Amino acid sequence: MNTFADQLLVLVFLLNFMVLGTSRINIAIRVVAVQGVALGLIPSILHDFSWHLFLISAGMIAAKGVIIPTLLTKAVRSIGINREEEPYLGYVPTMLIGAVATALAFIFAEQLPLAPQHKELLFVPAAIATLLTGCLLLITRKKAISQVTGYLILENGIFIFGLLLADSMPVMVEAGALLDLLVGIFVMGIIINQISQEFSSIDTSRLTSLKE
Amino acid sequence: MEYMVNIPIHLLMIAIFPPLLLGVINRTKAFFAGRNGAPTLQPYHDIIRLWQKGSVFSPTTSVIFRAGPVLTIAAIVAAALMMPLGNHPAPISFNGDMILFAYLLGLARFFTIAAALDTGSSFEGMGGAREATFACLAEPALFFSLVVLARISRSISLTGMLNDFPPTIWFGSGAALLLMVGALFILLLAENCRIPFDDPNTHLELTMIHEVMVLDHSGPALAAILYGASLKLLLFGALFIHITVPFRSGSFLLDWCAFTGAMILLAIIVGVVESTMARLKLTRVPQLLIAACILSAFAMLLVMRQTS
Amino acid sequence: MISPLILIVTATLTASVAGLPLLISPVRGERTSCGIMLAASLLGITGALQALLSVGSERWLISWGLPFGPAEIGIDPLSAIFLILIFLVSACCSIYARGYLPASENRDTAPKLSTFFGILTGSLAGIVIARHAVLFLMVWEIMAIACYLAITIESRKKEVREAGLLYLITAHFGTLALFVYFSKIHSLTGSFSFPESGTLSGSSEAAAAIFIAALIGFGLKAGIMPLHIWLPSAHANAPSHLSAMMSGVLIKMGIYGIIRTVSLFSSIPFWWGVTILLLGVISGVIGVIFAIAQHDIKRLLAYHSIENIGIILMGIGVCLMGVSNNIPALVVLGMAGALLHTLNHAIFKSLLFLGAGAIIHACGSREIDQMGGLIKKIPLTALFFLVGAVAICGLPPLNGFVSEWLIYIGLFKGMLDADTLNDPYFALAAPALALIGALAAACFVKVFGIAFLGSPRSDAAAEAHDTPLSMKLPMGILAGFCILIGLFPQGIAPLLQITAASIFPVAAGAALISESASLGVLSAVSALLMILIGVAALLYKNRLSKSPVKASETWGCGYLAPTARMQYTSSSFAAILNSLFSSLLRPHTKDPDINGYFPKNQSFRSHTPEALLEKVYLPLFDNANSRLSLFRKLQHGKLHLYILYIVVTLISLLAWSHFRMRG
Amino acid sequence: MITLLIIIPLLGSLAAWTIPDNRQRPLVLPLASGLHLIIATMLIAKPPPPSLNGWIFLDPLGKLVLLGITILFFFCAIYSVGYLAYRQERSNRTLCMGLLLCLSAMSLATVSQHLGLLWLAIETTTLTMAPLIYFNRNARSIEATWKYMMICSIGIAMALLGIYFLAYATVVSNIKPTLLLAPLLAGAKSLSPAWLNGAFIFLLVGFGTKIGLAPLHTWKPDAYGEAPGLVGALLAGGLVNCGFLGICRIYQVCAASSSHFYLEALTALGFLSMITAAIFVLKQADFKRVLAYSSVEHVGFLAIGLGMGKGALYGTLFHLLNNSFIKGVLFLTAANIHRSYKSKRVERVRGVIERLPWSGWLFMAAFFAVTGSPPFSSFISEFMVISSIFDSGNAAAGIAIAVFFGIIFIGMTTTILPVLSGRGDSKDLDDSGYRDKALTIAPPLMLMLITLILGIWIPAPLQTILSEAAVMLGAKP
Repeated sequence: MNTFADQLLVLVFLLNFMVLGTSRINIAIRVVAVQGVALGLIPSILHDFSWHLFLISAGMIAAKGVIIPTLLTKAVRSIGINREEEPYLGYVPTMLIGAVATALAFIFAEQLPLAPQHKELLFVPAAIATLLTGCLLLITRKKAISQVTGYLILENGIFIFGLLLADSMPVMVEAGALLDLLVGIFVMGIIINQISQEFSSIDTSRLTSLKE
Repeated sequence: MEYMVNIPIHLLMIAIFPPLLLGVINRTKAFFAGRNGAPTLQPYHDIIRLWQKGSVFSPTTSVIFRAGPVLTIAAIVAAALMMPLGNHPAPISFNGDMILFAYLLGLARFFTIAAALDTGSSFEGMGGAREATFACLAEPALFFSLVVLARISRSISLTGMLNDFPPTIWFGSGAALLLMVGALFILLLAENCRIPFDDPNTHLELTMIHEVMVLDHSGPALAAILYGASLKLLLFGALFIHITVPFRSGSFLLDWCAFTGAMILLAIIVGVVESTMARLKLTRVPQLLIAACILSAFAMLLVMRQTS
Repeated sequence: MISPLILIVTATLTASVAGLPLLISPVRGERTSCGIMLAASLLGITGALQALLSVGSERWLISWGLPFGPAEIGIDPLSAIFLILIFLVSACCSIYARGYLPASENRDTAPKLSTFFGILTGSLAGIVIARHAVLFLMVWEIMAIACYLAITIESRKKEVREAGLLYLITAHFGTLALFVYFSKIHSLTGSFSFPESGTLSGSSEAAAAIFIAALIGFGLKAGIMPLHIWLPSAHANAPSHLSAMMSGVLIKMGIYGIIRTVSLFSSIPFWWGVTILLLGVISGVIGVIFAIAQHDIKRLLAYHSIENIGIILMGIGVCLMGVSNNIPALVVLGMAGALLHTLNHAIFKSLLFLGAGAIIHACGSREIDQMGGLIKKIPLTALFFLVGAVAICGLPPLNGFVSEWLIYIGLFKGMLDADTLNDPYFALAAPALALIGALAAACFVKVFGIAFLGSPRSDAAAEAHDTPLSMKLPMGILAGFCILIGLFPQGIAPLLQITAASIFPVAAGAALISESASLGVLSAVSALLMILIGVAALLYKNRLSKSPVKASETWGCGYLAPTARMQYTSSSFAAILNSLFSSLLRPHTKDPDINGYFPKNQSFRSHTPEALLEKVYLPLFDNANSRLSLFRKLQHGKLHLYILYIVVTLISLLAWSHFRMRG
Repeated sequence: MITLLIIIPLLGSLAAWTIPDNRQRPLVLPLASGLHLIIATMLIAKPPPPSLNGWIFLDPLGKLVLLGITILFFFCAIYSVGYLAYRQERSNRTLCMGLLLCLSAMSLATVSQHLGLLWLAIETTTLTMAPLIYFNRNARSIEATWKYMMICSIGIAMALLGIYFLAYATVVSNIKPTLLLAPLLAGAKSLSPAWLNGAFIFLLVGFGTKIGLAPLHTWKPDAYGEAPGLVGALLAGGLVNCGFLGICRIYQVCAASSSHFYLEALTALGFLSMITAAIFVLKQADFKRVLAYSSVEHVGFLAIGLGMGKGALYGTLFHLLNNSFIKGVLFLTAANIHRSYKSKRVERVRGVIERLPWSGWLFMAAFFAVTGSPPFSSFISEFMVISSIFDSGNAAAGIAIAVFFGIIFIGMTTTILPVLSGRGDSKDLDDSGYRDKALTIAPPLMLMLITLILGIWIPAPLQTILSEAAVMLGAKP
């Protein structure tokens, strides 16, 4: 079973690169949705069935696979922008940096002692790499929605790490995290809406009037 | 006994002797100029005549103008009581009297300048400004010299420093003393407004220092000023003489005579300097005074090194 | 008999609230406020004298709600001397305020000012009785703030605001240095209470740190060069009686702090004394040189404060060098000179500032060159100002001479008695003091001559009106003290002796000051001088009454149409000295441009700014600021880079922790 | 009781939602927060035993933070009645609801002994504040809100990862997996140092973002500058304390372990914050942004205080309390000034003391307080920290702090004092006609009085709380 989980994690790695490489916001949103679903599956693969794991999986798939992508797609449609034009950093360099970040994640994970049952798994590097990918998106993209997808990926990274604790920690924290994530995205969505009304654009590079 | 006689003589010297110095200087200058010149006792005549004359006061002036000469003369006389003359202790002598001496002269200067400013004349203001400025530069030179003297004599009163000034010191620290004597001579000329600093006989107000300050004084006030100036010359002369002529005969009367003679000699030297030198350009005056400071400061350093 | 500390604490608290009646009722409260202040001052001076005469020191523990251990207040001779000057000057100033800033005409400012003034007085007294670091810092900073608020009472004027700002900033830096100072003492003793005097060893590194922190913290308040930058503009722009209070008392708190600091130590290293002596020489000489160049009467007086602080420091320096050389006579002379000069300066400088206020009140300008001939309009003020001027120049027979005299004697004695290693410092300091004296005399003859003598240079000066009695009275009192101390210095000498001995026990073995400094003879010579003056005056008067007296225009050297504007001005009076020191003063001048046979109207203008501030501190600050503006670009408003900052912080912290765990 | 502490604001927010009238709605705020204040005081006086398996307990550290929050919120609530009376042009429903929700979440943060719960509460405060910053509905405020939202969300995500790390440290170290404070402290010595350090770093960055440690502070000037004054006061005086509580919790765990890295990291970020504040506060042209940088400064100072540990902790915690009250006064009065002059640019505001004497004098007093001048309480706390830094032998650090305080003082005086003095009635200044009113002056005045009283007398119970809390962080009892 562990190998299957690892394969899913490899998929997560690949999806990270896809998001970094795509210029279309719709695709990015879908990729993130797929990543969410993949991650939602992992707990039930890894552990024996229990209600709280089931709840986590269901919640994750519902939130990340369905609700949030729908919300974001709606937003994209209503604003009518689908392309991330001229990001701060080009797609190729971003992917290269992403590769470096992934390598770094592996090195980082090597440094940390793991519990015996997790020794063989890719969880830690996957978590860190996904986290860094999220950060990279946040740093390089201009469109507010792209940044939200970046934030989602960052959250995914953290969720991956949370999976290591899935059987030892009560459900409340994860559930809370999901809830907050949902509300957070919701609030961000509202703000994006306001930005597009105020500036008739969701290009955040315009939001630089407050400085020094 | 000696003390009882010395004090009256000291007072008498203060009261009578000073104008003679002016007379001697003028005689010397006349001699060099190939003139007959005024009699040596002319300053006495001048002072007496002026004392009897009436006064003219400008309506601009206030009480300060009248108080100026009074305070000036009082301060100089008080200072004179602390300066030993003729190798005899001064009537008033105590630790630190040299400081009081210098500051009394400062007080005199303060009121002379104040009186000058009281007239509202731009010339007298100018004179006052110069006097004040040059005094600032002269004062450190005087104090450096006092430090040297204090150090040599290990005493901090004028009498202790100057009286019984041992001639042997000239052998021990001659270089330092020579520098100091040079500084003191410059001071003597500067403080008493002699050439090359100031020309007491000039008639061009723009170039004057001391004389221009007293332009408006007349009658008795002018007499007092004239007398005060000559007394100041005596005091600085005494300071100078005690160091340069550090001999003592043992008989106090002889000492007094020797002192008087030395003073007259000094007056002649001043007269010679006045006759042979030209007045300095005004802008050069500070430089010469600063040179005096440096000379005396060097003297001080030499003495310090020697005694340490 | 009531304990002196009770009297003093009562006086302090009373003074703090003295301004309230005026704040509550702007018209009727004036008399009450002034009365309360006078009562407080009387109480305070009584208490201080009692403490001085009974030679006891007293300390009280007060439990309070702060976790620093119980607060402590106390009184000893040193505090008592400072209390006397605080209450003396504040009493005079509060009388003066009634004439200078009557509440009936200044409904906005007078009540506030008198409130802050009361708090200021109270906090000043609090400083000298505080014996606990936190209490001390509290009253210290309250003093600074109250003074700031009082300075900026006329905050509509730009230069007042700027002066206040500069003052506040420097005051705060001083307080921060005192944070360091008290923290350092605390780490030595483990207590926030002041240690007993002489209980700390001066030879440790910590002691050096404490000494330096004290020099910075207290030096900023005292206005020691080069920390004096706030002083000229603050003194110039404050209401005159506040300037008097600042110059007379507030900056003395710096001196108090320094003396208190050195009193805590035993085995004081030699370099402390030298440092203070040299700082004194620098402040004295440069302060007075700057003073001469000024033509704003209050700025000029302010620079003289720096000069006099220099003289006081020289006294302290002599004292400390005496301590480290173990020569009791020097310790006593230096400390007595410093303390007496502190007291004297408080008296004559407040007198001069009050006099300057009276001039400003009379002719409405601070520019000396706009004045002239005022002696005929305000004769009594002129007389008092003259007394102050002669006193501040250190000329006999007034009080300024006595204190400089003590320092001189100390310097000369030190030169003769101390280790030969040290004498160059003594020997150099004496001529420096002489230079200071001569420059001060030049400066004050200028001020007095240009402002009061001659003929009026402006219409305002020609139509100057007399000052009310409430302004003359305090000046008269202060002038009286100048003369009294000058003529009878031996009266105050025992008090100084007691104080010096209480600060440094080694001084107890010294001879009486009256003897070692021949104060009795000095007093006799002063009396003789007075007699001589009297005799000369009588003779002269007699002569004048017997000979004809004519009135005629001032001799114009042949020029027949002199005008008042042709008189020498304060700038021209100081011109030669200015040009001598121009490399230091950096004056701004506008030279006339005289061309051709018939040049047009031309004018000459010169202004000497605070050179250290304008040429050193501000350029440094601006330079640093422009370099820092590069860093300000880091807050550029670009969100994605902000996120980058987070990531970078995270990664560097992780890397750091990684290497820490390895290494 | 503790449940009430959280429920009452929630009910209040429900009430705010249901009340239709824009004028009456704000009255809910003082009502709910008054009740909150009473309950909080009772709880602080006599805390109930731990409940919910030990998840909920009001320990001294929590008491301290709760005390600051409830007092500040109460006065802000009173102020809001006066303030919102001027802002009738737009609905204040979101504002009232948001404030009360935030109060509820902040209270939850103070009482939670479970780090996950603590995180949840703090995350909620972040979210509820976002719409409040956006109250003014203009381009600038939306920019500020967006930045606030993005940066704080990332921060809070990092904090979550930190908490996971901490939990995983227990897994790795074979302790019973837990995020409850008591067992964590008991087992701290055996926690894996690598994971513990990692956890600390992520939590420090996460909560550091929240409290605005440089260089994570970038949202602060924008949000503080654009939010209404009363929201600014709560951000600077309430949320900062919650975030700080979060850092204190992990600090407790670290202090119980054998690590030292956490002290160094805190000190480093603290100094960085003070430097940043010193640089940015000079020549700042917007007086609300000055306050934001002042907040960065004080957060930095608090971090240094924590980093110095031991003797400095008492003063640091006291400073935390003082800071929230003083920031309250500063932001509330700054809002009054902003209202009257319709600008917060330094060059457009002059003579506040003439035009708004109460606001002006209060602002001046708070300015002196925030710069550590006696007789205000921040002087006491700053001096405590600095002197204990010297006691611990870190003279260089102490002197550096003093120098930074000095530079920041230059920046603040040159910005703030010119605003206060001068002519208030110049023709070139805008005037909205707003003048001081009792409701907008009394709250800052009361806060100022509290600061003043604490500056000369710290009540014995508060001293007890402070020393107990300091002991929790590792000070000697």
